[in-house]
Amino acid sequence: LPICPNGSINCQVSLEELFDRAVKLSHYIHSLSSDIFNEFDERYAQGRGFIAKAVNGCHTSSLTTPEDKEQAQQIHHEDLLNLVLGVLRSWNDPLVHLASEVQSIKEAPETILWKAVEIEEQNKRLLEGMEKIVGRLHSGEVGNEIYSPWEGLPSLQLPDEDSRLFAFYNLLHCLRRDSHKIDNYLKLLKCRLIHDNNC
Amino acid sequence: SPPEKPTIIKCRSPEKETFTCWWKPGSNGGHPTNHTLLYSKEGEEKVYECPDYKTAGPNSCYFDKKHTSFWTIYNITVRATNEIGSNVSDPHYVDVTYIVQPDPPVNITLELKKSVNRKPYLVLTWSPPPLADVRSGWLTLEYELRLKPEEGEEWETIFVGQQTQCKMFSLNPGKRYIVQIHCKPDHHGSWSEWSPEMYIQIPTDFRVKD
Amino acid sequence: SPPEKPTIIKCRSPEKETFTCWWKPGSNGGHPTNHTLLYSKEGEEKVYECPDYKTAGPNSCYFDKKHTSFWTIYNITVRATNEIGSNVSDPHYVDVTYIVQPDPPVNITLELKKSVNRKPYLVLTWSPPPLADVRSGWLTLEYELRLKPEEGEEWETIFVGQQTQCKMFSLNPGKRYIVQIHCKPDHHGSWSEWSPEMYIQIPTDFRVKD
Repeated sequence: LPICPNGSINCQVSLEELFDRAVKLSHYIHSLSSDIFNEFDERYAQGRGFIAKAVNGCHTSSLTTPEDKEQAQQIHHEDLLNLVLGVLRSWNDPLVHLASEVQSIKEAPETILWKAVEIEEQNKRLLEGMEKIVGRLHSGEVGNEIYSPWEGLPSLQLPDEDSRLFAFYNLLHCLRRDSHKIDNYLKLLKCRLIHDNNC
Repeated sequence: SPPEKPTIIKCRSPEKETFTCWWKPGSNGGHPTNHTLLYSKEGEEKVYECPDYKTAGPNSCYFDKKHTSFWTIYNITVRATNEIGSNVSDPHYVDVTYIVQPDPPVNITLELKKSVNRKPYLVLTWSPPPLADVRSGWLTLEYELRLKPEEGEEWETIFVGQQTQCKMFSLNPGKRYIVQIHCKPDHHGSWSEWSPEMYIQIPTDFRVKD
Repeated sequence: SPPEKPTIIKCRSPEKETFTCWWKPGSNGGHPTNHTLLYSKEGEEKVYECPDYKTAGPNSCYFDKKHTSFWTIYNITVRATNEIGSNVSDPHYVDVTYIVQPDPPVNITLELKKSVNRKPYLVLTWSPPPLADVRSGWLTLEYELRLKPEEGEEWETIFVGQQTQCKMFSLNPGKRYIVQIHCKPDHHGSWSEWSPEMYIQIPTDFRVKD
């Protein structure tokens, strides 16, 4: 595929390519998020009953996101794209702190440390891509209104180890969940907008 | 005596749209016992009863699309009751996202072909299980195939990602191979059963040229 | 005279995270000449200068992670300037996804084995290049191997998809083979260099029993 044959004016990455890269990145971010959750769960959460406490503890639970195929297919693509943008933005701040605070966990394995940093970087990269996609699809200004603040930093620094570990567990549980939503919604949007629901 | 507490043994979603849970009753304490499945959903106080005890057979509860939500934790218990008293199972926490086990792939074809420079190879093609809606992108499946010479011991397994076809070059001339394929959702859930065994005879001239 | 216009000869990303461009200066018109690499991104008026002329050696510009975006097309030019005047190269358009050329695979092993029914075969295994291995979910690689008898003319090339091992059955007894492997990203980008040549002597009793 020649890049910008004879220097044409509107030489840009196609919408299909943008979606391909966004889906590949969201898939990768979710794989990392699953791995880091599983590693943390195996190493620090066994037998502490964290799952029962982690119910309804995500800072993004205020964002109404589709919970089944029908809802996801009925929502207009602009609204779903804005939701994805909103969830991604809501994770910028916690991921910055996760990458730094995770260093303080006792004997945290190198793989957890590296993944926390990698997820933070790739999440920013995906946000850049999503803003580009939304900019391409929406004629108007990219809406900034969807955002859910995170106030969890103090709980990652609690002196009591059990409480602090639960705070990490809950954050990683929510990251796994939200990154899976983003990956799933982007795959849906790609099939809808690029492949006319015929993936 | 009151019935023993039942045990929830498995929950499964075949296509990431509905799911079913099964339980194993304990002893009925010598009295006719009935079972009630109750569940609550993350972020809600309300407790619901199983919407459908029939569709999936005895000791089961079937949740149709309307009753199935993703990325949310179901807290499920089963209560056994007889005239003496009742007993409740341990709670079973389920996020349907993680219990998807698809049916095996279908329409598997095996075909021996010769490439441009007359090099023979085997082409396998297959389709996703009918129940799975991969077209909309709601469910994305990955595939893995395994093959071995008929009398061989060791399976050779090949992960092929999301493709629905695969070319095999390095096969043993003159051998009869068994081939099977299975699939799994792209992130969470478990592998389907293997597809039924298929056989292919590799001709003796299936040789790599000098 | 002013310097001749330089030519941008290549841009390459080894792991879809950073990239480097190289240029070839034209004649310097008899005067000391320096070069400036300038770039703009699709849809933006702003022009930036090369962030790092050092890391990748002379006549090069290295774009680290912070300066590498793969959501956009870069429009790159190089300007040569001496005391008489300056000259600008033709624009070079770069989409990072298309210039990914990984390093060759590593840790290649060749092993002669005997199958259950005493039939010998060759097993090759290898690992992805270290730079790509770290982010295996981000950069998916496909492999192709080639082999030929030492004194043979023609290479036999076999595409093995994403596997990192391969069984070779039909090799000729008594021959000494040369084997190499290279890899490429599963979508866009180009094949790596071939791995260094490896040799394997096929024993004379390596007969394919009928």
